[in-house]
Amino acid sequence: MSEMKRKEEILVNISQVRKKKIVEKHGRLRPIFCGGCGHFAGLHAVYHMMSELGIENHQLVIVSGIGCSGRFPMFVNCYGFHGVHGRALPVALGVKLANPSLTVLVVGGDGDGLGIGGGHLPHAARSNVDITYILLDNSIYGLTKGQVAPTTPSGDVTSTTPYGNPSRPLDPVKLSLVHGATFVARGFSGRPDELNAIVVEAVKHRGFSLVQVLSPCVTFNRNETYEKYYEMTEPLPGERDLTDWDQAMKFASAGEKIYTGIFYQKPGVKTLDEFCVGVIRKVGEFDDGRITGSLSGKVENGEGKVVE
Amino acid sequence: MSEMKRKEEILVNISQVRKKKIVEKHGRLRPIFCGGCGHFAGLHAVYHMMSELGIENHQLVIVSGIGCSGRFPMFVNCYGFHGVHGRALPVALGVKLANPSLTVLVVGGDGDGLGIGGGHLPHAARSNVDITYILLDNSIYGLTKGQVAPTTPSGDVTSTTPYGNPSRPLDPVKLSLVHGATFVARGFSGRPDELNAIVVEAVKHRGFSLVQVLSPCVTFNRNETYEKYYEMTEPLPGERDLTDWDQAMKFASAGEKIYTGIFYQKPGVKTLDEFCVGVIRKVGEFDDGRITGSLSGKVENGEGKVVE
Amino acid sequence: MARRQITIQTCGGAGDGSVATGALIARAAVKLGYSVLVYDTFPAEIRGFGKTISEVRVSVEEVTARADAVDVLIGLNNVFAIEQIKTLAEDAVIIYDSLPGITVKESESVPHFAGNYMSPYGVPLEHTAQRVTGRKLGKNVVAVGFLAKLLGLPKEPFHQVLKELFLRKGEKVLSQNIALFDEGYAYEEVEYRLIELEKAPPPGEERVIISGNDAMTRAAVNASLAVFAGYPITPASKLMENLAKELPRYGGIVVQTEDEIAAIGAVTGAWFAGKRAMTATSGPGLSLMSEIINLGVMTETPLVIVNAMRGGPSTGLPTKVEQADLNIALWGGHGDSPRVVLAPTNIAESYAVLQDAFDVAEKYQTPVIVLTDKFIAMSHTSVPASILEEKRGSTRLEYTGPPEAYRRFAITETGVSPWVVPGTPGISYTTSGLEHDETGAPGYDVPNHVAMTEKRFRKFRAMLGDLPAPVFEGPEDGKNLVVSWGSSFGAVEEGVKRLWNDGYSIRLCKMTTIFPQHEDVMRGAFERAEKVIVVEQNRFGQLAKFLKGYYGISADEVHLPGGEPPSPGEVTEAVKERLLV
Amino acid sequence: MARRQITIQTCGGAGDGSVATGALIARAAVKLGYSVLVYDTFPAEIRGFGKTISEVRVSVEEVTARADAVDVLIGLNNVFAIEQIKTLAEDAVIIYDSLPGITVKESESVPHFAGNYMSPYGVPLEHTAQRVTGRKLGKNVVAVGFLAKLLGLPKEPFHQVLKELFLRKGEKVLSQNIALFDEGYAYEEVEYRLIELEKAPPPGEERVIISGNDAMTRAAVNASLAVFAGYPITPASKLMENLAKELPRYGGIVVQTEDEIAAIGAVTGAWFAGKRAMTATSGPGLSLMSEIINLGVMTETPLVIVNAMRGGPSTGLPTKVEQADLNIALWGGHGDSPRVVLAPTNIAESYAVLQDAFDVAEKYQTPVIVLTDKFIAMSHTSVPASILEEKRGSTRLEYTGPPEAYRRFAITETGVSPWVVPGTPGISYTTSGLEHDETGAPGYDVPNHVAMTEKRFRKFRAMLGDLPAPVFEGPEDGKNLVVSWGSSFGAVEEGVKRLWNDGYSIRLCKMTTIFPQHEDVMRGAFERAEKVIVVEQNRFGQLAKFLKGYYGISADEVHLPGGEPPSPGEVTEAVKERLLV
Ligand SMILES: Cc1ncc(C[n+]2csc(CCOP(=O)(O)OP(=O)(O)O)c2C)c(N)n1
Ligand SMILES: Cc1ncc(C[n+]2csc(CCOP(=O)(O)OP(=O)(O)O)c2C)c(N)n1
Ligand code: SF4
Ligand code: SF4
Ligand SMILES: [Mg+2]
Ligand SMILES: [Mg+2]
Repeated sequence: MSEMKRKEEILVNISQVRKKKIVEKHGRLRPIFCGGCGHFAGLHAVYHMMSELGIENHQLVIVSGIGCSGRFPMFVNCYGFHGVHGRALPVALGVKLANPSLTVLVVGGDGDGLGIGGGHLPHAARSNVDITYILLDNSIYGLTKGQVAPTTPSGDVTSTTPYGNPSRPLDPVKLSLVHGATFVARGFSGRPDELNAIVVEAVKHRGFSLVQVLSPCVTFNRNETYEKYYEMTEPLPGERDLTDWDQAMKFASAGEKIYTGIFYQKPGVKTLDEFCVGVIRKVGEFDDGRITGSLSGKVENGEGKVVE
Repeated sequence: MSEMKRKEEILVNISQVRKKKIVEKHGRLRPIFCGGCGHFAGLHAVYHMMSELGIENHQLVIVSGIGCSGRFPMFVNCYGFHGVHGRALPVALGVKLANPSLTVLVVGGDGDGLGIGGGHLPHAARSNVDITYILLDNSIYGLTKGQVAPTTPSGDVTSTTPYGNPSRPLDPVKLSLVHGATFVARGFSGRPDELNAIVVEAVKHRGFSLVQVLSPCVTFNRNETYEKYYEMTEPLPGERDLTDWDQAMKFASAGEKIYTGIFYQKPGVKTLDEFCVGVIRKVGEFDDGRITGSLSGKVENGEGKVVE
Repeated sequence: MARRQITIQTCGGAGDGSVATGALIARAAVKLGYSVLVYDTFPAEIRGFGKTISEVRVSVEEVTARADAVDVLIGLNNVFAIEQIKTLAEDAVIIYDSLPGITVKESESVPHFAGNYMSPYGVPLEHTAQRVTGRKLGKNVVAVGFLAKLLGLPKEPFHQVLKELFLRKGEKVLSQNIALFDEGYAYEEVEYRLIELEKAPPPGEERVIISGNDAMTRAAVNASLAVFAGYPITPASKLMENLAKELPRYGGIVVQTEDEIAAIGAVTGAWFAGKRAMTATSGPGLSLMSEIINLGVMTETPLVIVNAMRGGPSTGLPTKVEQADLNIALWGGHGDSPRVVLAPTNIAESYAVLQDAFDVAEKYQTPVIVLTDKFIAMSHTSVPASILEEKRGSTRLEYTGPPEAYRRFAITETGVSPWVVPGTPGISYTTSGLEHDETGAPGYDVPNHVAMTEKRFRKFRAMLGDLPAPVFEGPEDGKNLVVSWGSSFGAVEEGVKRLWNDGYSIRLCKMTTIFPQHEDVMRGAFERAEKVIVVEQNRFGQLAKFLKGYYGISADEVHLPGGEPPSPGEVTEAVKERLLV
Repeated sequence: MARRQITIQTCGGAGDGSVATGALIARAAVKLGYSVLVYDTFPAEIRGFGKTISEVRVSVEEVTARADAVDVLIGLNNVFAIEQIKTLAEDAVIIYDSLPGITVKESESVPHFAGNYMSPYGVPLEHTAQRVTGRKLGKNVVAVGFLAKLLGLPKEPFHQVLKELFLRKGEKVLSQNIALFDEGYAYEEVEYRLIELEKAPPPGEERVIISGNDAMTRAAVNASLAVFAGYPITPASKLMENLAKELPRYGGIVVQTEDEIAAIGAVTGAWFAGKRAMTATSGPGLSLMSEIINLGVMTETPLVIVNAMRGGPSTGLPTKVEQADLNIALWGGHGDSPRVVLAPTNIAESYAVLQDAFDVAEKYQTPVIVLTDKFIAMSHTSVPASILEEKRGSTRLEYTGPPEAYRRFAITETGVSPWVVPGTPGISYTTSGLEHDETGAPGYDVPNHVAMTEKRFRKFRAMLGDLPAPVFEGPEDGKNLVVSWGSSFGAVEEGVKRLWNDGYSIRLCKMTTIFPQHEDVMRGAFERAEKVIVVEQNRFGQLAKFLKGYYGISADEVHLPGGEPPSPGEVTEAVKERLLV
């Protein structure tokens, strides 16, 4: 099937999803992505997830950095924080810790998340803070018009690698497995139904969940196309033990194929927010573990006591 | 064997190494590490490597960040750069690209390398720049007196986790395997001979090499002790195919044991410095691929031509 | 009467070729001996949305500022053209697209919205293109043909530019474009020349059209740059992209790092190893580099950082211009952290200033921040080709004593210590961001810290002779001293010229070197003036506050924030009311 | 004549217990009604090397500065004691360790090095300890016993402090310590009281000894802090460590993040979600936070950042003090990026100032940087327990209109927009670091940017009433106006008092709120004074240059860099020569 046909198919798919009365999930602004941009599918997966899980608009916070993908929260009818490049995860951590009752999503690009922001992913994952990270991976810097990204394959020519990309690409699936994420998945904008389902599961998961979305940039990346991914991707086999880390890593590092689906899911691991609430419950004056900061606080201090 | 005895043994070992006429490798300043600190063994492994490989003092550059481990270059008779916290890898990259004929080491702590500097490791590794990274891992922030580190086990009580560490630790061996490092190893300060041998191999390797050193902090970490590591570590079995990534990952993620030795080594992968020199050789006016920046340069520009 | 300068604006949607139109006009004008300034405005940051505008100022004299208003509008899209009308000169000429046979509702037509004194010309742009090429593409070339005729310019240079552009795409493409142009040129006999351009002096030396990013690309290559490390950001990305291609030809390397911290880290390492290195960024990236720039100050490692300013704070206005990063450039380091801050005022100047940056950084072992902005970095102008040829090389202070006596941070009279680089036999040292003694070993005692701090400050006096001194224009005894910097200086200069004509007594000062200060010169200038007025494009009055603080003087501040380069008219307006007469 | 204040310095190697000695003296002194200031100096950053010094200033009056010189030295290690002699007062008393039966070479003995007017007392410290406890430990308690006798202080309060310290370690440990103290007390009849302390007024209200880090711990808890995110760095780490333990007791959370960028990011997120949050760092960390603090300015997100200054630039002098981070605090953001900068001048003040920071940050939706330094953060002083009790809570400007009319960045007269937090039904918005319109949607046009910039600046006028105004001392018509800030203010105040005694005409100004400026007050003060002198502990003259630039005035700058807190004597010295008489 030609790339154009594929794209049309996606748009039809999307329009069907749209019909599902999720218009009230749309943000005030209309998406400014180029026509055919893979990021549309990510956006619709979030609309879908909201209606599927009955998450009300005001209960959702989407945090993003900078990039085409960074504009995401503006297109969703929820609370959004469009911060600086690469720092969405720490901001989301703060949101979740301050108010664990909110559903917190992070959305961002490959440059945002694995380049400039790459230092934060390991720690968000290993803390198992209960947020969902949707990484819209187009293997290019879209917003700045086509520079090499951390997921760009070796040898690719981009505006800053005119003689080819000297480095080997990073794989967020393998990375987050090693970081200790408790939910790791990959979707593809060209298969919106699968992506929708993955995002629903990711948000349902208690703990840190990562969803890499293969999300072609139709304007600046002529290599990582829908075409290529239709050929190279394959859904993971069903009926697996999702808690088997070794197996997940095996599928993730199977050279020939790019698998999509849920690689790994380990439920029941204490999340950072649960941990914090637990500590408050244990030592706090309030036994309900509310995160508030307290006005009734009285700090112990003996007379004439050197506190330090 | 009691911890004290172990420590004495190490010191004896170290003093034997010292005898090997490597005194001329000592820096102007004498090490300020606490007695028994694991970092001593790392230091001696570098002295040993220099004499073993016949690397002359002026050919070696050691770059470090901040930490007890960060003081390292001052204790070696070579060129050293003791920069800011967490940024040793980028600085080392600059050194190596500017002058590929230098041998470049990075030495730093677990906080320096996996906490604040954790965003740089993936990219140094995947670029395969020809430097050796010795990560002195004591699972604690030594210099600032005992805060939790990225490699601190879950539950450990430290000065900033009085109710226990809520996060799961990172493992630099697994990380760098996934980042695409072409040489990945682990040593232990309590087995200096093995460590010495590993560091020699790491420096000999052309490409990015990572050596994690289990390097107990005897002053601020009462959990990750020599004792513990004598019990838990075990040298990797010999006679393996070092280029087998899957096997390396298997050993690295074998829960019960902490293996030491060389997990993975893939020779012959083009290094970033080779790549750059190659590009210059291909397109440059000089065919020897020297990295100089040129005085004879003349930029093409047609008459009245819009260059941008 | 023929005008000495005319500004032509082209507006259109994505794919209409507004930018190409501007380039075509500019190149032909340069062939005719005119000076040009091309200012492009892009819509949102993502492709395919909104209005793109290209503005070409064509002048008999050198131009470095935008004009007060647009004299000719080429509307490739009529809806956008109507929006632009408010920005035009009262008597502007409007070239818009008319469709023969189709009548547009009067109330929606371009002429309906045009001002009373404007002259709208409907030209069948798209229709002609369709007829000539069978496609809609090329309507902009028709418009340029008509424009040339309107202004009374010969066909020749336009044909030549089309040849340069399209010959490589084949004879057919070229001849079609020539035909498009000629159709436009022939469209209608323009009887009364409503707008006429004075003839330019015959073209003298060879001139090229370049942007600031282009000029700096060439400056860096010709200053022996060996390592460029950077991270993309508007409006600086193009400099890295240019160098990525060019630099390896001259034995240099370009790496895109994972972020700006790594970029400045790699630049630090490369200089430490003895090679010339640089990075380029914009405000957000400069913020991230703060810590390592400061490390450069303490370790006396040269650094060259180009910071192309855009509107702030934070992500701000990524495609707009402001000169508001002076504060962070000067003061963005914790502790007492002096660094060189230079700011060229136009595209041509950016070449020499960047080369000075390399020389001073290396000779005095100090970070140098070069502030440009979106206007300089991404606008284009015509400059003599010869000014892009100067070459520079190492200015390192060599060590000549015996190896064993070498001290990396030896305290000297100038504050500069001889510098031996890694790889040199017989010597070793560790450079540290900790306060250190002469050998580089940590040293925290009071006398050492005081002596080392003084050493680090002393260098900034020693280097003054190597840095561009403030340039003055106008009467030395001018009552008013107007000081300005950055790309808005062009508008300030033009504005002040008008005020001179109006009889005001003004001395004008262009400040390119902002730190260190040419103190004697400036103190003298401040003393002679009765009133000081500092004009700049930011809200804080950043240079003004710095000068006032540095010299303990009082001065009027003129702030021109907003995101667009100020025009000379705005400057006269704002300055006039503060002048002593 | 009995003195109104005495400074006792204890020096020793690792394990000698210098710091514990200082604490013991200080606590007993407080029980006796004295004010104390405890200033500890640590050696290199890693344990076990070099000299540790604890200096206790004991005074009948409130003290906030170090003394000019040390009156009594307790040498727990004689080599170090000899090194310290040069820092002592001419007539100092030295208590050093003598070993009965062992004669030290005359030329290596402490008395040999002591000045002519000094009185060295050899006391068998270690020997006594050995005898009483069977171990060397405890020699410092012997020394304190001797000191108490020397100064004519009663045993009682010392016994009581020992009880508080050691009872939990068991009766035996306690009784040993009491015995050690008593042995020292009884060691030798001191016949002529060489040094005597005036009796303190009877202790009034309850007083506690705390450090700045401690005071801020309590201030934060009592200001309803919900989320602390931080990364360790000297001298701020202790604040995080304290809070890690304390905060959960009051429903708050502490996380150590992977770096300072993540810390300030998490603080941003927590405030965005509507909870009070803060971080604490020092210069290098503040540099890294630049970009996100600036995001807070643009997104109008409150932030509270404590920056405990140390010597710079770069890693600098991590265990020393300087007030040199004012520039980066004020100007460390790119673009026009105003933020609140507060600086308490002493430990007690740091409590209220931090609480103000929370209130102002939340009410005006702005980042607030609170500058302390190593002297404030890590020294200890006695303060009335009652000043640590004040509680603060939400100051958020609520929105009362209909949900559909809500605009997150509504332009108001004060510049402050009503603030609805995530989780509130019926409303949604996205906060962006891009320039935006009232709804939060990106908006780059000139009028919008100008209006929003003005809004962001306007807030800073509105908040002045909620921030500590400058405090003046001395004659309102003083010829000289001395302005100072930060922890060196204590020494400046004491120094100025001496100059008053010498008859100089000085008005003293303490500046705690540095940005925004209480402009009317200050302008008045500058106008009244004939001369302005700004005194501070940095090389640039950072506050001086800021005030000169802000007000367009001239002023003399007094710089006191070096790494150690200045003493009142240094201040009088430096200021005197600049005074108008
Ligand atoms: C600190 C900083 N550096 C650089 C930039 C410029 N910038 C904006 S988006 C971007 C990269 C976008 O790529 P990616 O994250 O992959 O998102 P995409 O546009 O591809 O969705 C860059 C470099 C910035 N805004 N801030
Ligand atoms: C930007 C910055 N943040 C924090 C610090 C303070 N600091 C110095 S060393 C260190 C951590 C040291 O731990 P590690 O890297 O594990 O080294 P170790 O001392 O354990 O060898 C910290 C937080 C700093 N110097 N700079
Ligand atoms: S530039 Fe690429 S990533 Fe950005 S919106 Fe367009 S297609 Fe999508
Ligand atoms: S504090 Fe720990 S890491 Fe640092 S020198 Fe001492 S033992 Fe080593
Ligand atoms: Mg991308
Ligand atoms: Mg460590």
